[in-house]
Formats: sequence, structure tokens, C-alpha cells
Amino acid sequence: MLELYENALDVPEILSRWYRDEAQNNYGAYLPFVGTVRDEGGIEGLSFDIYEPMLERWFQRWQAQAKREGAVVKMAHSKGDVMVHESSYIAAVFSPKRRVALTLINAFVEEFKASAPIWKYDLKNGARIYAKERSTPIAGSGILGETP
Amino acid sequence: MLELYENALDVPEILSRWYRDEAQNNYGAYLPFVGTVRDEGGIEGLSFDIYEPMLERWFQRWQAQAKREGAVVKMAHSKGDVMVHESSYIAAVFSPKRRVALTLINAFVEEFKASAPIWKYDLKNGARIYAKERSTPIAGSGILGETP
Amino acid sequence: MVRIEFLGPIAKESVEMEATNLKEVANRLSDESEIKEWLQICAVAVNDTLVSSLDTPLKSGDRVSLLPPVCGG
Amino acid sequence: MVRIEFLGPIAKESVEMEATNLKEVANRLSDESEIKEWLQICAVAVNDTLVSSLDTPLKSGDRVSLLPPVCGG
Repeated sequence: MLELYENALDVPEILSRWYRDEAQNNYGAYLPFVGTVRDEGGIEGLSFDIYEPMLERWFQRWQAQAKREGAVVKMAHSKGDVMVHESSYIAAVFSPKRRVALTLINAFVEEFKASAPIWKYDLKNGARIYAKERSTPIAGSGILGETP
Repeated sequence: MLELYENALDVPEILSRWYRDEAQNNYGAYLPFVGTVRDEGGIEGLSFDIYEPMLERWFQRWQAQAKREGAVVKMAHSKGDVMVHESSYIAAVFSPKRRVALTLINAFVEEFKASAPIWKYDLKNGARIYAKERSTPIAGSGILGETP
Repeated sequence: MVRIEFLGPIAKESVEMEATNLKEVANRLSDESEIKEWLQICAVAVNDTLVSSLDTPLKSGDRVSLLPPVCGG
Repeated sequence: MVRIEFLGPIAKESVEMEATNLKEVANRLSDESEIKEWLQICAVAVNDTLVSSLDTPLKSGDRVSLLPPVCGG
């Protein structure tokens, strides 16, 4: 399940609902990762653009991989502005055993950072500035620049 | 913070309260691990004994280690009976950055399994049976058996 | 005609052009100074699937998307 | 006198005995058939601190705890 929200996430609501939704499904481990906007570099907040069709595909590949391991992944992410100390991201794994959950959340969160089609902007002094230096080119980037 | 409860944990309450308690403390990552009793082997539930003085010490060592990495660990655990599909364990890390949280929760959960002074029993057919074959001797066990 | 979309922070409207493969798209875009710096760092998707070769064929109606460096979370 | 405590699943009441080190405790406990099998698999704490040697000295009032294999979570 992929959930996209305008602005900050209601973390208690989402964590609690996901827990209850899976409570009878015999998963021994529930491992959510919550990402919160830090007060750093003088920002007022962050802002996000999402290319939803490809994020949906990206997430479906992870769902399929989790399923092969007997697990379930869920994800929530913000669109638009999220202010300092608000949360913009939750990824969660449910799995029968702890080892799969621990390994999967780690791989999910890292690959998410490296390849999910989401762009981040700093909100600073009223401007919305692409966080280019903190962003990662998706694997295979640059092919259009190969020709002279 | 170490919280011990009689019987099952109120997971939504704990996850939400911990989140709110740390919301203004500028942690970028919140990573709770929730352990739930699986329906397997015909059990009605599990039951736990805790030796609280040593669990408190065990946990304080982890708090100190987390603090050195700029992080915070929290833990909740059940005493007594916890029925199938109820939860008995939550461990959580708050840290400024995701990498510390992911590494720390993994190490915490694994060392918890191997050395926290907690004993597990299967509740089955009205009996309370020590889960010996699923238990791990604490490192250094057996010294009293060395003499003839 | 294929349609070229510029995602995220690239401040550019979509354009349409005639092209039978990605190399032709690359040649056309490299003439546009505003977009040139992005070409070095963008990933490319055709109809929402990432591609890795300039030889990727294109047919009329295809959508080519440029994806700048990402940072979710 | 030192006090020996049997934690978790060991169905045995605490006992008190005279002992100046852990080896003496081990010798005494090895005579008790009900506890013998536990000695091979238990960790030992003195005043709630794990110890790793039979030479660990004991003084009057010390508490020795036997910790069987654990399984929290």
C-alpha cells in the first residue's frame, strides 16, 4: 500500500492503522521507519515533488519482492510543503520473523533514497530551492549527455 | 526509557506517545520494532519472566551507547501472558540521521535476543512450558558446570 | 511525434518532436542551453520505464521523461 | 553467607551457603541432581553483574544468580 498526502503525515494515525490492519495476519515483526524534517541549515521546511506513476511502479516492485519473502511493505509520503519537526515519510515492513523485517527495511529505505522519483526542495527565506547537492542521480543517469 | 507492562502492549498508544515525546527534539529518524506473538505450534500464547534489575542495567548500557551516537533508544516489554496476535515487545531508536537508526535497531534487537534476561514460555493446553529449544545461553554460560 | 517531459526541478514545459530513437532526442535537446546541464545528470524513462541506451527506439505517442537526481524521505 | 538465586524457569527456591568464591558454589550445587543439568547452560551473575570465572571471589551478603538461556521479544 502506497499512500501519498498533501503536506505533513499524521504519524500516530498511520502507524496505528497499519498495525491494526495487519494485527490478525500472523506477522511476528512490524518495523516502520519514520522520517522527520530536521531543523538544520536555517530551513523553514522541505517541499517534495513526486512523479506518481513511476513511484507507483517502483513501489509495486518492492511489494512483489516482499511477498516473495512472506512479507508486506507499506509506504506513506508527503507532497508539497512539510515544515521543520513534521514528518514526510513512513516505510514499514511486516514479516513473520524479525530477520526478514530488519534486512528488508534497510534495503527498502536505502534504495528509496537512491531511486524513488521524488524531488526535495529546501524552504528558506520564502524560496523553494532544489536540494541538488543532497540528491542522487538515478542509476544510469546521463545517457542524454553522451552525444557531442 | 524502559517500560514493563503486565500482559500485552498497547502498541498504538506506545508508538504514538514516543513519537510525540520526541517530536521537537530534531531527530530525523524514528525506527520502532514491534514483536507480536505468532499463531504457530498450537500455542494459545506466550508468557514472559523478566529479571528486572539486570534488564534495567542491560538497557542502560544501550542507552549510553545510543547517546554516544547522538541517538535515543526506548523499549517496552510484557511480563506474564501475551496471547496469539498480541504484542509483547517494542524497541525503538530515534537518531538525527537514518543510517545510525538502521544500524542501531538491528544491533539492539539482535543483542536483545541473545542476552536480555527474559525467559519465554509457551502457553499450550493450559500449561506454561519453558521454550528451551528457542532460547539462547547468555555468552559465558556454563562456568558452574566446569568442575567435576 | 514523441513528447518530452521534464520532471521535478527542471523549469521547462513539455515539448513534442519527431524522433525514432533516443539519440535523436538527445541531439535536439543538446541544442537548448537551458536544458544542457540537466542532460548529464538525468535518468531517462520511456513511457514510465527507465531506459539505459540511446539506441532505445521510439514510436509516435511515446512519452520520454527526464528524471533529475532524487531525494525522497 | 552468600545467597544463590535461580532465575526464570529453574524450579528451585533460593538457598544460602558459606562460600568464598564461585568454585565453592559450583561444587556444592553439582551435588544437587535437580540443578545439575542447569549448571551447564546457565550464565552467572554476582550482585547482578555477569561474571566469567570460577575464581570470582565472594563475600558475605553477595547474591549469586543463575540465568538460564534467554528468549525475549
